[in-house]
Amino acid sequence: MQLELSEDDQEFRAEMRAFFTTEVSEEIRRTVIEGRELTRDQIVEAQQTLNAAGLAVPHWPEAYGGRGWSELRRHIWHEEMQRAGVPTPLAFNASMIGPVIAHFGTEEQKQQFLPKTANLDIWWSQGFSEPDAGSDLASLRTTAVRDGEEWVVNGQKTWTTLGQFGDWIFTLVRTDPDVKKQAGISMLLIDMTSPGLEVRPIELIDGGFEVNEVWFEDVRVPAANLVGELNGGWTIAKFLLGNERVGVAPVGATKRILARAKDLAKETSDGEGGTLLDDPLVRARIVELENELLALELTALRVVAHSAGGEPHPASSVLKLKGTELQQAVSELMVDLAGPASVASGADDGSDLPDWTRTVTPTYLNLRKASIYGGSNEIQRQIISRTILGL
Amino acid sequence: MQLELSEDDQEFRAEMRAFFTTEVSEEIRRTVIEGRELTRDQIVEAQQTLNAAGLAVPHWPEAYGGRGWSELRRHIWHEEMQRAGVPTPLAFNASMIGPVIAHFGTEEQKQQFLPKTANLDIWWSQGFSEPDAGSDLASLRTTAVRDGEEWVVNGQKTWTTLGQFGDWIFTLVRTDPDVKKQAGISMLLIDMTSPGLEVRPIELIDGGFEVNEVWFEDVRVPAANLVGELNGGWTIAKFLLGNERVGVAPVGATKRILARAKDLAKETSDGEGGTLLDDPLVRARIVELENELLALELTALRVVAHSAGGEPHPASSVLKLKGTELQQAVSELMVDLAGPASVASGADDGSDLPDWTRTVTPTYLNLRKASIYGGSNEIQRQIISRTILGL
Amino acid sequence: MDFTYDDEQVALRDAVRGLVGKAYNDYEHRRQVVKADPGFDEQQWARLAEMGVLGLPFSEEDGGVGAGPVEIGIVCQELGRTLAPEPFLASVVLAGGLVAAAGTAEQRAEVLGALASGESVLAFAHDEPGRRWGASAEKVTATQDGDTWTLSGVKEPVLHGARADVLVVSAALPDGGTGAFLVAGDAEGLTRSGYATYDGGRAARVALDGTPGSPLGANGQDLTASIATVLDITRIMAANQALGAMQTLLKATTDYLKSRKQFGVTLNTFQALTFRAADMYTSLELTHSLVDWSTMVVAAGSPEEVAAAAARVSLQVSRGGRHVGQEAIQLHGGIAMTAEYNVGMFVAHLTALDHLFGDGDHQVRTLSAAVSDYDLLDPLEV
Amino acid sequence: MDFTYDDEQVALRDAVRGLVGKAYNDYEHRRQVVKADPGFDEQQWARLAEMGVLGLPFSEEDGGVGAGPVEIGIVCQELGRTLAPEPFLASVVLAGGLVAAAGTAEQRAEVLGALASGESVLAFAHDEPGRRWGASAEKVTATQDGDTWTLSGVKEPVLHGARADVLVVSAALPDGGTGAFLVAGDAEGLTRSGYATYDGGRAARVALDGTPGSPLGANGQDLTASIATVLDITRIMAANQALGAMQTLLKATTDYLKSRKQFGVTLNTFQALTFRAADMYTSLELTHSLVDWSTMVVAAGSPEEVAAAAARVSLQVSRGGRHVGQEAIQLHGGIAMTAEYNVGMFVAHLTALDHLFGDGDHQVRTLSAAVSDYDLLDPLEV
Repeated sequence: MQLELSEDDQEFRAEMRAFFTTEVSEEIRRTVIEGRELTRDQIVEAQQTLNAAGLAVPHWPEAYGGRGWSELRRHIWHEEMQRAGVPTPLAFNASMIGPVIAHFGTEEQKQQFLPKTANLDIWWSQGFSEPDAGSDLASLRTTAVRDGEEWVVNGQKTWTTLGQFGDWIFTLVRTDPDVKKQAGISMLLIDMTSPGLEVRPIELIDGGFEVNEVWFEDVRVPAANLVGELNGGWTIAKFLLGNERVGVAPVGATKRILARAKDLAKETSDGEGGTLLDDPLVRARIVELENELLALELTALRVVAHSAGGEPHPASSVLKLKGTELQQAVSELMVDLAGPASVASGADDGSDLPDWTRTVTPTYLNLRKASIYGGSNEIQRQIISRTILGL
Repeated sequence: MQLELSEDDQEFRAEMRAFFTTEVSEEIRRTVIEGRELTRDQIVEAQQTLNAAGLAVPHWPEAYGGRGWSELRRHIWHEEMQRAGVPTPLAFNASMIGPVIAHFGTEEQKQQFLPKTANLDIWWSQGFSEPDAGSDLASLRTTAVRDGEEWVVNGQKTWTTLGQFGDWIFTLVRTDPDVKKQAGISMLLIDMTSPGLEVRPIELIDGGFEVNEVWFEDVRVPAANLVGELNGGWTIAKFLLGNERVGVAPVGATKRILARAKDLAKETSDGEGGTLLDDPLVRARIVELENELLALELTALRVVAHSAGGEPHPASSVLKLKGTELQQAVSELMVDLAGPASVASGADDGSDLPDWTRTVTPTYLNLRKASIYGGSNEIQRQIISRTILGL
Repeated sequence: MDFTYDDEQVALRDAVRGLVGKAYNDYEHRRQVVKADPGFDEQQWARLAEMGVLGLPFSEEDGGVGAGPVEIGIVCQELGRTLAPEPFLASVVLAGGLVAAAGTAEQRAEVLGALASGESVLAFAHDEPGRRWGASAEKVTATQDGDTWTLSGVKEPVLHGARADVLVVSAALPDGGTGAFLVAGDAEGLTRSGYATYDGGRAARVALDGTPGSPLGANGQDLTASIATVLDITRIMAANQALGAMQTLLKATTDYLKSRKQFGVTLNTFQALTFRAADMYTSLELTHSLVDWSTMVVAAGSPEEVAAAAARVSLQVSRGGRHVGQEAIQLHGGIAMTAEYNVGMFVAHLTALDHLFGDGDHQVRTLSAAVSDYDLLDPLEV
Repeated sequence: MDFTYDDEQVALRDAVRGLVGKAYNDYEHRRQVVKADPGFDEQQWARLAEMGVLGLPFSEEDGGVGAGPVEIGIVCQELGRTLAPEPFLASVVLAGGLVAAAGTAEQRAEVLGALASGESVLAFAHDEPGRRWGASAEKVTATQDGDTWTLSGVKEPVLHGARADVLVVSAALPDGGTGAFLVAGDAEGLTRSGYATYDGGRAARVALDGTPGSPLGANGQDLTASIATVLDITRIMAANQALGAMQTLLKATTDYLKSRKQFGVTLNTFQALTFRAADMYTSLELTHSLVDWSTMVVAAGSPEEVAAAAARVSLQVSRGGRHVGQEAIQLHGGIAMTAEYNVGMFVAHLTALDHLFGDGDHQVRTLSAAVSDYDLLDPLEV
């Protein structure tokens, strides 16, 4: 056991930190740090800046832009990005469909999609969840029926995050209704400009529109857009969701926000001549959160050290579970620091209340999703109790 | 809705307070207040003092010593007793078997047992739990087989609290092994001096011996000692456990201990020139506990106001659940206040550490039972979710 | 000691429940109403006036009904159960409450009469940027010139400050202390910028620049104590409103668990979920008890006792409301994240109530200051 | 950055696990051992000495092995897994650690040599009635007369203070500061009253009345800083020990859930229970991470960094240990309340470790003082 990074890794870390804090648009990073919303263009710009430097998809196979880094380096890369306020590469592209195509795709698919996926020339959406399925993903009902050299897709997906920006959507469809539910699923890549495909925004409780329904009505998809084997979609989905879980603990970003909370607490009057950071209860709350985040970050490092060859360490469920809880707890702290000003979420620039207080509650409300999406925390507890504890 | 007690009830309360704080042995009350263990004789003395004044079994039918009080007065009586450090009448007698005999017993049983039960001339033990049953009480295996005018009892009970002091034991036995498990159970009253009955103490994790195993080997019990109907024991058990739950939130006692914790915090140096009660975190912890206890006490008052005719209000499960959690949390606070001195639990009177610090951890450990015995908190959650919420 | 409603209180509850429920049991209707300014339904406001609800707390001489805190609490609970957006709490309980407590007979008759009849919406402009939950004003100052007073400074956020016909504005007095002033909505030097709050409510920045106002009560009177007590009563009524919202959340959650299928069975098959619903119920019942108690303290207690009760119930509502709200969303899953479904907005409203008048940690601070002054709490000795 | 043991460390772990497990995997044997004084097995102590465990932290010149904190942590974890009662933490890590840190070469060779060989049990008499978890002494004072020092006052509780052959006693120095003194078990004016602690351990009241002692290190040297650092290292090693105990608790709980039947099925059928076991696992893993990290900080960090790491790991062990311990009992039910079953005693031991060196709230206080001195924590920049 040894705490220090090797000299090489230290150097690597310094390089990453330098790149992220000097080469990525400061305007974009400030937007992230202050918790404001990024435009589609900003997200694309950031990923293209990374991709140009070979930093968008380092975990892909080297033939398609990967770097062959150790798990530790991937972790350092990811943490430093979050710490600097650099938007991490779009997960749908970089963590989900990219690795899937690289692993399961045909040579044609790889050529057609991987470079554009890495560079966010194609914005991918995820077509997994359905209204009546929830955590029971395999009970999906969207169907694809073969008609000549095409699939005809009908059905509805939901919770499609940022679907309004999507160019293509990777979609789980039922291709065999007559077998056990997991056995009749396939994955199709679908051009979102296809006739019959409609994206309908869903307003969320924070007033934003980041998720969507995607409706398919006789959408025709070329047979060549099937990924992997026919009826092999469940295997691909598990591969993809396993990858999703690894990177899901937003430790670096949460740390950055907690550090910002301290700054803001130091700037905010307690109304009695001091600042909020003078208050022992505020300090105690920060101390507890910092300590839990530290424990989580170290757990991520331990998991990283034990992960081999893409198989997620079973303890990665701990990262998701605790990571989202802490993300939510820090967002709740921010609301409490803002105090009565936090209700003025709709104020405009003429307001006398600090800018940051406007976004804290919508963010808090929005982040309730963190423990629901991407495998709810109940699913994570089930994975832990079954897979790890054998219960 | 109205907050004030009626003048009559105020007067009643003043009477109770005066009686408990002047008529019950101060030595006994101090022992309770300081968290030390009572002797059998002290428990008997206290109950006999109460009984002489008609205050041991006020909730029994008036023919057997009951007072016909309102639920509110019973509540006041109970709270004032706890607040004054008066040991509440032995639950096995006053809350369990007494009401059962009064309700289900024959006239002979009433005459034979009730006066002595009220006066603690008979010390009752409870023979319900068995080693392999746990929360699944109805799966009990102790059998009673009829032989002429006697029942022959074989089997084993466990978790028999204060069984070492017991004169008689009310016992659930299986009298019909061939029917659904609840349907074949009866209740017998068994003299603990009967041949073949053996009490074996169980050491608990606090080093004390308050619970016991009770073994029955061909113990012969007169047929007249059957309570209620043959194979009607499950109905009696439910009646008894319902009564048990009502009085189970030890609000008054927990309040008294929390008030004592404040006094002790004020006496205890923080090692840096102040006292523990100067510490904002200690104060905050006390405030949160006080507030929850207040909410619980008020809930008990609301439940009391809505209880009718012995049927427990469904929300009484809330009292058990939250009451035991708070009792445990206050005991944990006491350990933390004692600090490093708390480890010296085995010190004798020559110790330089404050007396009270010696008992706090054994008490904390002992009270882990509170959420297990008497219908575990999991059982309470099940009652709430099924009975109240219909889930 | 009695925790039950009398017949009249039950009748009031049923009447309000009927009126409010007719409008807002349909959550989509509530969504539409809060989308447009003024963020509530003026006709519904008029119906509440007709029913006598808007004059409930005020004496008959002042044009009201002279009801007690239990009745006001009943109204707040019913509004909370459906998230009715009408500004009863901000306008009647808070702003009206201060006028009733501190106004002259003439002011009371005029201002409260118009409020009770639904003619006039009142707002209390008190919060100031950079200050938190106190009873005094500092950043808006009052200046006297002969018989006239003018006010300058910024109040924000002011609940329903843009819509209000009359504002009650707290201000630092020249000789110290905090006074309150009645300011007409069209007074000169008054600039109001209204906006929506995340729970569908409305607030505003209210800027005063030499704006004329007439002093509430005696000329130049320090009203800090009155403001403090009215804020405490508002906290207790906000707790009633929160209780109503929490009840709806638990009901929605248990209904959902019973009806929603996953993995081929309804969710109430999963014990890990039903036990969490049981814990929600526990939080709700404990909250209910403190809400009822604190409401009764308003009738029976001294200002100090009301202040302590307000802090206690706010602490419980903050802890319990977060627990129930967060669990309601989690046990629902994704659907509760959507604006179309009501659960998220109930949680948003609980969050707003929590922060408008002092959150749980703030109440712990307040109560901590006094924790060594008594040995044990006795809820009946108020 | 590496969280894995090398081959030698694995070998050490397996060897200690073998030796300790052979004695104490049978919990009934542990019960019997701790019933009689000195509360541990002298033969087992000798076996640990033979294996080189008792000299692990000390340099070879001092009669030890010169191993690092990771190795010491491994031993503590293994002792914690079975609640082995031998006083490795109190005698070797704490008392021996102070002699190693502050003693003269001669003292080190003599005292640590005897400790490492198992000839002599050492205790650190430092805690004083009325004081909490500090590094300085106040109530025991040292007086110099010519070349001799005498000590007076009371130390309590002193872990293994009655059995110890040699005591290291901290004392207030005449000119301020805190020194430490070696006191023979049979020194005059020394009164020791030993007793059992609730976890089967041993402690004592140690009264000194003009008792002669020889100063540790240079004559009259202020050792406050050394004591502080040795206490911090002890906190980290206690955390290792607690981790071992927590691992056993989780294992016992999951085994029980899989085997115990209720209502005709095994307990792992009840999702409400298995989810709580999952939360225990989460607490355990987070604790494991901080324990490994803090152990590595001992090797890599400055005294200030070790102090911060000790506070952090103690905070996590306090929170996580209570969670895991309380849930282990609750998920077992009644059987875990009995002294015959091991779970309750593991919880008792966690409780003792929590309070011996500073509980969670105390660590929060310590860490709160510095929370505004940095922006974010970086575990790799120590």
